[in-house]
Amino acid sequence: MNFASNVVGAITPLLAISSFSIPLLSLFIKNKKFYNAYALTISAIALAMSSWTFARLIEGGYKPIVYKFGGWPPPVGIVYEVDALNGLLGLYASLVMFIAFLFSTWYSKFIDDVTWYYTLLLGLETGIIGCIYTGDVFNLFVMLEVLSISAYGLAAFFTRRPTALEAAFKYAFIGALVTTLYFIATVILYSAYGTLNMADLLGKSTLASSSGFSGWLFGDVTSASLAAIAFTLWVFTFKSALFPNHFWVPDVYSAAPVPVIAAFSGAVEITGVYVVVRFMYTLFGAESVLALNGYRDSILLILLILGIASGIVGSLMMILQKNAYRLLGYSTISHIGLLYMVLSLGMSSIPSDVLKTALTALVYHIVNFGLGKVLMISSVGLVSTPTGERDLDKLSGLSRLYPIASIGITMAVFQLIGLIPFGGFYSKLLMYQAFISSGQPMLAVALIAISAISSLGYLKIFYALIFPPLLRSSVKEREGVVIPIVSALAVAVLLLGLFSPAVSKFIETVVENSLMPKGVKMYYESFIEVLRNYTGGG
Amino acid sequence: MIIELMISTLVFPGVLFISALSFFTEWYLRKGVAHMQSRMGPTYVGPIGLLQPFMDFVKLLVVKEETKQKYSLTWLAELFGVLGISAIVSSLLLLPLSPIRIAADYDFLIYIYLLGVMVPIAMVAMSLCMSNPFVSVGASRLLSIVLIVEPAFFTGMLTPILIATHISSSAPMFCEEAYCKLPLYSIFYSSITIGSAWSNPIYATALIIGLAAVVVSVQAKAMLNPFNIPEAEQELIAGIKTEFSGPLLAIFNLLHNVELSSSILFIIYVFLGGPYPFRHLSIQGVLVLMAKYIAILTLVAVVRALFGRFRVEQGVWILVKYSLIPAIAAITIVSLSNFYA
Amino acid sequence: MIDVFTFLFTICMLSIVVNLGISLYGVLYKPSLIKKIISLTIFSDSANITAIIIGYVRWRNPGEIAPPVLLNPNPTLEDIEEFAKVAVDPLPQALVLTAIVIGLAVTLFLVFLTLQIYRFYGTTDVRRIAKLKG
Amino acid sequence: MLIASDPISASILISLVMLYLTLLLYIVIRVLKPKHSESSDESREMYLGGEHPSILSKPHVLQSGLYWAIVFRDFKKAYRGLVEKMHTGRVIDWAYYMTAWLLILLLLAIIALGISALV
Repeated sequence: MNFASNVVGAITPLLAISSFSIPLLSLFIKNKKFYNAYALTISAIALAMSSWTFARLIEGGYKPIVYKFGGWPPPVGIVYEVDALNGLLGLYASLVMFIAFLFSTWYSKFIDDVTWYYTLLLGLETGIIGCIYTGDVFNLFVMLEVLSISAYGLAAFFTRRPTALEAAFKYAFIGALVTTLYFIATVILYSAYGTLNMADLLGKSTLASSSGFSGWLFGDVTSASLAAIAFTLWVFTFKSALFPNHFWVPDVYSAAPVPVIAAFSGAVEITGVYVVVRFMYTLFGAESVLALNGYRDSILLILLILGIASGIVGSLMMILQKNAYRLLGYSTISHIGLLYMVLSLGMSSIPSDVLKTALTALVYHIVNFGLGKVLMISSVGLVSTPTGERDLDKLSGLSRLYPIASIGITMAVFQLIGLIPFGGFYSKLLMYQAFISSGQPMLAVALIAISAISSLGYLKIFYALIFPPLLRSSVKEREGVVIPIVSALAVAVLLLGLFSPAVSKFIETVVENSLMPKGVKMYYESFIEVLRNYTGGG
Repeated sequence: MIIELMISTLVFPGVLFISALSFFTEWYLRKGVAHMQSRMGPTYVGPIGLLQPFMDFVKLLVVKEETKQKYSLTWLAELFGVLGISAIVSSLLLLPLSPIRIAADYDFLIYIYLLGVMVPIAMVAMSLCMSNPFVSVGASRLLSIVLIVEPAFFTGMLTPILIATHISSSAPMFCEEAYCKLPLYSIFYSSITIGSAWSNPIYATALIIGLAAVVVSVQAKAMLNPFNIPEAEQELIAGIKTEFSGPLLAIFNLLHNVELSSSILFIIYVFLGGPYPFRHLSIQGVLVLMAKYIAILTLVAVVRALFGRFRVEQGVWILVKYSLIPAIAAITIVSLSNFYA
Repeated sequence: MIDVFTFLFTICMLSIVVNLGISLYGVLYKPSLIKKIISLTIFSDSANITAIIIGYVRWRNPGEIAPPVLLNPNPTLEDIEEFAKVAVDPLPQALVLTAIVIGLAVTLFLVFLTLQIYRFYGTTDVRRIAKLKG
Repeated sequence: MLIASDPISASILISLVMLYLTLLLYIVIRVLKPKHSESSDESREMYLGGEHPSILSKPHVLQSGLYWAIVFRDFKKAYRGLVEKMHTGRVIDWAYYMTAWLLILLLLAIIALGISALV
């Protein structure tokens, strides 16, 4: 158990140190292959560590693993607390990042300066894993900044392309504003609760009774929680690209390097969704002060409406796009909308078994959507990168040169539309179940409308890349490592569907042990246990 | 059991049955429309031309030569066509008609994804395998219709399923012994309980509205008049069928007809309770089933004969008006009445 | 009657909130990139000041506030207790330090981006930097 | 005979049936198909109502024209709003929507607090 917690604590420092040592190494070593191997090894180690952590978690009956940084006990020092949801998403995110690094070893042929690229990409992974594993609200802010700065840098990686600069500045300006707002939110939380630890906040927000207007914003638990959650939600809906805060996504996608796009849609936006789930279900659950006067319910209702709007706007805009990656950006927005639709079924009027189905659908769809998207981006990247074109019209028919890309795109389209028997269908099936059994059939109608509209957008990629005859003679680049990536992911999305009884049962256990009352209790209890060990068993 | 399943999906209610039904459907539609327009319709093969569609199919499949063009991917088009047909045939396992039945909670979603998503995608992909600008135009027209039809069809079909589930959970007297353990929200459950819902005036209103919406959307899904924009038989050059010839055309026609007849079958079971008020495997039951099938088919034929073709944007808005909005209205009535009951 | 301390504190808080609002407006609605950067620094500084003020634990009796200095080089337990009563909360200061460092990095990055954008677009007016749309 | 189970296993069963049927029918069609589909030069051209394919610059519609009818006819108004009001590419236009969402969140918080102050 102790060793397991040390592994949890070691992942982010390892990533951060190896990221920052690349500029130093670049003084001595100029060989591209070295950096490819170096970054790949580091991310493989991170993947191994996070999967080992998750295996320990299953072994220990999903009892959360707590790591104390510097040996300081929880409310005083920073802790990482990994419960079932954390552990699964950490494993998933490091898997996605590993695939991005693997793809980068092929992609690095087409970029000049590989050292800064890998520095930033490792920094991005540090931020993502840190945000997911952390058990401390302020450490979340620090990790969010690590993530964001790497993300801005990667968005502006092609500094000679005006569109990349424009996208990066739009993202970075609002991003900087948004993270500062989150800083204010943590300060407000600290002023009221006197703690920054998530488990401690969970306990205090559930126990605390409102003391009226004693401290007005500073000191009063209720008003502070309300203000803090308002800011936090705005911040993380920006990070996860929910409807009114989604504008940066297509811009960044249309100009960033291809593996970065995969990392963005597979991991960065999912991190945002994860934090919202953590705040709405663990920190400020149905019994916390946030439920005062139906505030939590009304916020969830608004998230639901925004989720529908996000799905519809994203899929409508997909139809319009000319740039392949911009189209995929809008498809991410539409899927994020679906995730928010199921995420927000935690209103007090909805029975808890429906909520369990909904949250299972959420986690399942995160995995399905992420892997399908990474598959899609790497297949399209294989076709588009050698030509340097991103315009669908100019790419037409090119995937006839690369049969593996055609297979990958086909599988990814089927996965993202949700055809039987691909994984995407089963998570949508769970969503429909949740919507219909919650007594809101109109939500199911909205879901099928979103699916119908977005299938038009996906067919556009299909139509542009696979069907038209190849007219222009074009040089074929060697596929190299992309073949194993695409084939493994294609098999994975099919297996996610064919083994969905087992997968969905497993995810249901994860949800039960993390987001449902039982899991939340476990999250709090392991915090208390660590505290007791420190104070000497009292 | 696996062998039974394999045979059943081939014979009844599998490929052979649904193909035969679809040939009959095509003959009936052609004959009916011709009758209404004072024409002859099919006459040559079989008694009153009954075997004409079948012979057309065989001729295209076996005798006619396939013309290949430089850019086409014929094998892929055939594969997509066959995939569409087998999606429809395997969805028939959800009906009470089938000797081997699959019923599960929410299985109508499987049906919707098989028929509403898989089949249009198969059709579009099939046509896009043939490179031709006119085909692409036809495909995009089909897609813009699918955009509206799919939610409308889903919403319409959801109406009886919600009603059936609500009836059984609120009034157990409808729950006959043998059926009590059956999964809710399933096509099977809806088909055995929906008959009793027609006596309730509120439910009957919702069902009628929903039925109308679904019939209109089936009309559009099957690309019959007035929604034959994507097919554009008369204009020939701007439809999705333009480049098909020989076996490929046969497969496409079969896919199209099978889709129409299986949609009608599902409508009969989900909305009208199949052989209700009689039981399956009784003579009256079979007769009632056939009568209902003919009735719905006649409705489709009448609509087809009455209207001319719409332009694309007209068609889409007509669909919104007469299919999507009524379907949503129906489902709203049901949810409201369930809420206040 | 309201005491002077609370009155001043309220004014201070209000002005910070107003400052936050104005700089938020500046970041989002001012067209010039340079002005946006300036507003952003104002915004993060206001946030930092909020954090510092939180550390002063305002609801303590104002008369007790004295410079938080430990006079005894080898403090006893009582000394530390006495110290804890008058000292400010150190945590928000640590938070602010972190935030300032991060803010520096972000501002530098934004200045670099602005310079590069000016080179390519010849303007720093965001209304004219709109190649990516639709 | 009735197989009642959860929808997930049901759909997996159905997809297996679908796979089996697809393979079977595909083989049947391949066998039934006339073998002698040797094509002449004439048949290798596209069907363009009698025109020669040389009248086309490309043998297919560009993907940007694929949904022309949807974008410029059927949902013209919706797209005009989405493109000209919302996704203009100008940060200032985005800010209206983003601040509106922030204001909604804050307003809700104030209302919730106000109710608790009154009650």
